[in-house]
Amino acid sequence: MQLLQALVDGLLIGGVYGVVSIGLSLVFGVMNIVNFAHAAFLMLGMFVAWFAWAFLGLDPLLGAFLSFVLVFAFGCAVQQVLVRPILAAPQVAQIFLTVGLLIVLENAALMAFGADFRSVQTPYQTSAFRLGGIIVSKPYLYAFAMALLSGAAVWAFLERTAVGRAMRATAQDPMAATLMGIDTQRMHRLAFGVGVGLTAFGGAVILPYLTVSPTVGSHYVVLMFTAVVLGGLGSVAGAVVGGIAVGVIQSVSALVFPIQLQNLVLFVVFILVLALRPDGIVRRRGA
Amino acid sequence: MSALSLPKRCSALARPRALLLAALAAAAAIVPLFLDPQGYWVRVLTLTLIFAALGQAWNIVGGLANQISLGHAAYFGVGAYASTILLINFGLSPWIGLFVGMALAVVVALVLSVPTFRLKGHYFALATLAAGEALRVIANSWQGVTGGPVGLSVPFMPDSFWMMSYGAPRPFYWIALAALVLVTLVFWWIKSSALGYRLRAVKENEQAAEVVGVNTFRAKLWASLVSAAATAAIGVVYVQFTYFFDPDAVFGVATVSVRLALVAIVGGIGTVIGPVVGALVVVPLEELVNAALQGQVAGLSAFVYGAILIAVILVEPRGLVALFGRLRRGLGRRPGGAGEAGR
Amino acid sequence: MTALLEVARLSARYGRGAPVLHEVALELGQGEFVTVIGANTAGKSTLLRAISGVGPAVEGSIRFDGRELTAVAPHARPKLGIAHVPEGRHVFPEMSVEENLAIGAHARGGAPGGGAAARLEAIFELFPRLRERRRQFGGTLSGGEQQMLAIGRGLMLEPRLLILDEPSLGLAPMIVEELHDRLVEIHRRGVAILLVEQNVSLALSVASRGYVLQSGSIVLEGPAGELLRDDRVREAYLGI
Amino acid sequence: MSLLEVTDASVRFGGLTAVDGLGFSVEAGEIVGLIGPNGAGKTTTFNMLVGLARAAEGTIRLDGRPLAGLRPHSIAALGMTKTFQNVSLFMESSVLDNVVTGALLREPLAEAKASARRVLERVGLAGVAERPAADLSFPERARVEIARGLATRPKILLLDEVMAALTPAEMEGIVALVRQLRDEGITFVLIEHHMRAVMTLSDRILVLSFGRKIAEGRPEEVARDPKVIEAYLGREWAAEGAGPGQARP
Amino acid sequence: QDPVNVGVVVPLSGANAQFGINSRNGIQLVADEINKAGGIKSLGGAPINLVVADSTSTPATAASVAQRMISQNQVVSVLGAFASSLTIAISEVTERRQLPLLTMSFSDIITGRGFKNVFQVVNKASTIGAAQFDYTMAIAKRLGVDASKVAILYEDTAYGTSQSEGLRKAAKDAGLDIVMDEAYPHGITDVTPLINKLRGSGAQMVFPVSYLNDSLLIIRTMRQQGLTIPAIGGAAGYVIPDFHKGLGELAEGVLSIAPANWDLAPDYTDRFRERFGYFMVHEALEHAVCMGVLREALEKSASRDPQAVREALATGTHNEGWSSVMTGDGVRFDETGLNANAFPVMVQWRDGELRTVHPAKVAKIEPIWSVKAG
Ligand SMILES: Nc1ncnc2c1ncn2[C@@H]1O[C@H](COP(=O)(O)OP(=O)(O)OP(=O)(O)O)[C@@H](O)[C@H]1O
Ligand SMILES: Nc1ncnc2c1ncn2[C@@H]1O[C@H](COP(=O)(O)OP(=O)(O)OP(=O)(O)O)[C@@H](O)[C@H]1O
Ligand SMILES: [Mg+2]
Ligand SMILES: [Mg+2]
Repeated sequence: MQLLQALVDGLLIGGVYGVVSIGLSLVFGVMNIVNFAHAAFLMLGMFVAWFAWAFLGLDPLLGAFLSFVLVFAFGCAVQQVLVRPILAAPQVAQIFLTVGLLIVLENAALMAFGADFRSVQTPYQTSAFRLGGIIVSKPYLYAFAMALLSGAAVWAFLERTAVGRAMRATAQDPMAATLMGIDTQRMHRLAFGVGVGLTAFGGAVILPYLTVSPTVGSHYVVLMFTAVVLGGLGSVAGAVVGGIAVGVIQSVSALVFPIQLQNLVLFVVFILVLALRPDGIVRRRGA
Repeated sequence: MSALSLPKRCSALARPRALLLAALAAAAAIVPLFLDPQGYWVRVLTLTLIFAALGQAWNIVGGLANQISLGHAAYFGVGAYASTILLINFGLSPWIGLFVGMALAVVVALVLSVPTFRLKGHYFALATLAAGEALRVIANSWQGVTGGPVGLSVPFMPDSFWMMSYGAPRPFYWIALAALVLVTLVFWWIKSSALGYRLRAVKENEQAAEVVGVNTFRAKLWASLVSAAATAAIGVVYVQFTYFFDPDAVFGVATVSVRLALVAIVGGIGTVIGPVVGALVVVPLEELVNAALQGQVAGLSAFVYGAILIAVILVEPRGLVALFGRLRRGLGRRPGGAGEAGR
Repeated sequence: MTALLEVARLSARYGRGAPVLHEVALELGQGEFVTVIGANTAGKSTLLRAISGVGPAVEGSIRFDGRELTAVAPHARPKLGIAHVPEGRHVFPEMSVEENLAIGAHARGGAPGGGAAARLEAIFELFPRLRERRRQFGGTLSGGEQQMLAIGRGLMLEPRLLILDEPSLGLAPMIVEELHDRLVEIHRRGVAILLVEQNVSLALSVASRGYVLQSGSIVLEGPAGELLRDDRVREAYLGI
Repeated sequence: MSLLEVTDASVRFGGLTAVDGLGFSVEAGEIVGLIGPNGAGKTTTFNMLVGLARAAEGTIRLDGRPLAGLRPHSIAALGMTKTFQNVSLFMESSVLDNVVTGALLREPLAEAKASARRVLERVGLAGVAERPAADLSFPERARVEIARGLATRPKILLLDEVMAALTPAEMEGIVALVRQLRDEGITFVLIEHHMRAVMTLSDRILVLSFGRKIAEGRPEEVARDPKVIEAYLGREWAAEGAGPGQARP
Repeated sequence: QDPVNVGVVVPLSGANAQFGINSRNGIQLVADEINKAGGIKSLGGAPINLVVADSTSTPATAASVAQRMISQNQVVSVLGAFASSLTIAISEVTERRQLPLLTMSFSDIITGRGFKNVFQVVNKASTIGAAQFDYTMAIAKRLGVDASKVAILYEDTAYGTSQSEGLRKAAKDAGLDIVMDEAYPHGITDVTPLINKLRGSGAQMVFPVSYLNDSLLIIRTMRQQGLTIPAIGGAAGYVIPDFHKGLGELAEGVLSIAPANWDLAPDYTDRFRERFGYFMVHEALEHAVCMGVLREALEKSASRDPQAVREALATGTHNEGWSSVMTGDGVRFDETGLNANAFPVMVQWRDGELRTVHPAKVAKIEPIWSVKAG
């Protein structure tokens, strides 16, 4: 019973980790950069949704779409102005750029929105479904559903559309992609925009049970990286699987170990999994 | 003919460089004599030297083998805790603690090498990040030994070299400078030794390196162990200098791991002088911005600091050392295309 | 004859390096089959890359169908009907053979029109090996299989100008034969071909005209048959 | 005892058997050609020999010593290394440093540098010793591959299509080089699709198809073998008469 | 007259920025009032000049900033830095430079190291933790509520750990059954496992020691699971405006310990509310007290010499103006530098305001025992 409850909880929260990680995975996959600033876009998405709630009365689950659109546009601009010039630079330079970007975005948000911890109030945020003895939190369930929805949408986009295919081609060999008539710069812009937009979407979706402040992203950085790497970099399905793995490990480990150590357990499992499967759980097909 | 002339040219190039570095170190050594020994600038410069040394230690794996470690805080923190715990509980000199810390860091590096060395690129980077975090969690929860989240204070002691304890920052400046010089020499030596060649091979094509006889695992391991030991030793100096630390201050991702990689990267990864240049930018810059924008608007100084970092990278993504190179080339353009003639 | 491709005073260099091409001039008529031969590092690949806009920085003019190509973004050039099979294969390693081929038609709008299936069939006929491996990832193919895939991917565009850089590299003799037969056939259908091939005798036997590139300059040009008989060419490139 | 002995070796990738029950041996001082259609498993065979691909079955012996479970660097130390078909140099290092890395297997740095220069001189690359490998053309890179392999002082060197994209004159150079080296005691196995080169160089030729050995023998024999013509050479090639020095058209 | 420079080192970026800003606001308010009233009289009306800088969240940087102020700005004293780790790092500098540091950080070790130049105007974390428990029991007893099984949850930060120690000890001393005692990682993103455990433990009340995000998560998740036992907060996240804004109705009736509260001296703290638009949160209040105490010391010592100021701080009771706002009628430092007069208070959210309900001698209204269901 306890285990079942823990599994359900882990699955739900993990789905959410998954959705905020898909975007990161996409940026990894297409542009091959470790984006430390990614969590800052999560924060921006949460802010957009918060303002949409406060001033337009929009539920964050709907505001999430607004978050996606706005942060997508912002992400495209950031890519164009900051990331593009260094795409050819060594990878380490990119890590460094994104660290700078993280500092800038966090503090810009601090100056623009203040340091307050903001949260929304929705009718469902403190309620739950009860199935037998199992408690299924409503905000988690809704976030989970939205997460799967967006995950499926991105997957279909990447695997089933010409643009998605062009995006993957760009990731694998930009020179050859150009020879195929693919505008690689546009693909990079798009990938970055969609990547951070999705994370913003994920941020909005979890707002009903969290608070947003300029540094909220920092709590997610390592979890997001863990999810993405566990699943396998660049794979959408991997990000979701990785997210769920993170959620389940966290909640199940709490049954055995002190909760204080939940991330220790997570990291140990993470490193062990990588040792056995150096490319993550979800290996791309055909390899 | 060319086979004979080249090594000579190499050493002819290397000697002035060595002399230059020696001169720089000597100049650096007398700087604090002109500054208030208790003062702010000595402190900032000491931190700069410490981070330069850390960047250099990181450079041994990050720069030479391109194993981008984001978990060096693990070694740093192990050194810091080992020496401080020994000092507090047994009154042991931090110099002894330093060796214990180095030994422990080597053990940690050994343990981590097995699961992480198979990993490539980002996988390696993020696995090491997790490893650093894992140690932070341990330090945080193992309260009986580490003091937990409350942190540890290095006992207040009279000035003594043997106890690595001084009230003023100036002596630490020299200790940090010595550490930097030592690590730089080690880096340089490795870089120009057989191990350096092997690491470069690992960096550029691991599979090919294996096939032509490079034991890639062993090469990486040596680099890691040396880097880990050096990082731990500097960790000891750092906490003796700051007197107080908590798990986040020595095991943090942002405070240590990323920052120290940053130092190497800003300067120019894999170069001898890179981490020094990088530290000279990263550390004092933050202080200068902080001082210039004295807390007027919350977030402003950090914002400007971040913006300058971005600007630096946009101007020269290969690191500032490359920028200097470019400037020099721009001034005295050498005739290009040597070696083309014969074809 | 209005030329399809007209290269004039073309110089090219990589980064800050010395120029690799010096004032090269080259012409290719509508539907013509031209080969460029030259020793290693002569700059053949560089010339081809300059035409499709990937790699070197260029000075001078490249006109395609009367239009100045240097003003056209590299990724827009395939849409004009230029397909380039690059040296070194460059297949997409994490896409299946089928996907690699499909993306070859990207510049046609990516729409899987009626023509696509027929083209795919033709390619599978030319390289039956690819059909067997259609679900395998490009990156795990053998060297020769990758080369086939790269050629097939270029053909998917049904270009007006087909640029091939050492297409026979790594192919088994039997396949090389078939490839060249097919090139002749494609040429007959009106596609212009610009071929760089180290197998000089073979190249000159299928092309109608040839250029000889040496250290970045054109030193000789003429009908293929003449070049094949030219002593300098025979000595330098045919090993006779 | 043969220098290299392979018995019943197989390599599998998932469902695909790339090398299938392969057996052959190579005597010291021989030059053996390895040919076969694209995707026949030639490169995979090399990878298996140097320890990059795991043989699911069978044994490989070098000088009588089984190689099972050894990592590539140990096999290199025992005297066998290879070049890469898709050229895997240390691209940002100079040509010299590439070769030095190989030489370090046998000697300390100072000597390694000297012998690397000698090797470069041999393969005719002394002029580009200081250029980064990335700057070289494809065939030049192949020669650096050879040099790097030679620098490890192998007993047996496996060459994977090093003559691809060479002009006939350049090819002559490599052919001569390989002969010379063989006379100095190095054994070669070479994969090549360039029939003229394989025919002239090889003492013996192995033909692979679908991972299996379908023919083995002296060059003229192999070229006349209907199975080989069917699977690999093509009727046209055969019609023109196979023989050393013969090239189309 | 040359101004008297006073250093203010608080986090103005990072996770604690809000508290840093509040702290700065409190100090600023008092400094402005002093200057308007004619500066430091004994120094010829010298105005106070605040030198404010961002401590960031790194102890070493905070220490550097303090050192800079001492070297470059000749400050007579440093105020700050909210977070205990930052304060401890700064105190290592001020101690060596012999300069008084006034702080409202709770950590026990601030005044536990024998330092001569550090002054803590609030109670130690362990005292606050003990009060969190003792006061609750007193209230429960007064209201006739049964509370024999308790749970302790705390974030594994310096604050959470040290305060929970006091709490735990008090509960043990009282012979109560601690059915759950669990630390959780700072920045936790999901507290469901924690609340699952809590639900299973049968606790009748829970003492969470946490910052805002976790407190909201804890309370919301408890309500989701239909767990309606009261949560008695450990200051920090429970006593800031965002707590009520975030929880709305659910915040009503929530009790929390606090080192001080605005309604103890509304005539002073209303000036803060007027100027900044929100009630004077405790860190603002206590930092204001630091400034007030420093003013008195400057007046008494009539000197800009940090050691003279230190002497003035260390002797006597400071109870003029802002110094009197702290609990215990003025501030008197014992030999370790700890304010010996202070005592914590129990506060409760009532009609959107945070009111003092215990101890009775300072309570503004009667406590109630109420838990709002979600
Ligand atoms: N990406 C590059 N960066 C720098 N230099 C390059 C690059 N590619 C080629 N070069 C240089 O340009 C010159 C011409 O090379 P190119 O590849 O065009 O020759 P090629 O005639 O195609 O030779 P091959 O027959 O070997 O393919 C060579 O000197 C080579 O070193
Ligand atoms: N990692 C892999 N996964 C799946 N199949 C593979 C993998 N590597 C090789 N193959 C397949 O194994 C077969 C043998 O490949 P190999 O590279 O050995 O061929 P080859 O004889 O060297 O061909 P070529 O002459 O074209 O270089 C090929 O059909 C190839 O597609
Ligand atoms: Mg070429
Ligand atoms: Mg092959």
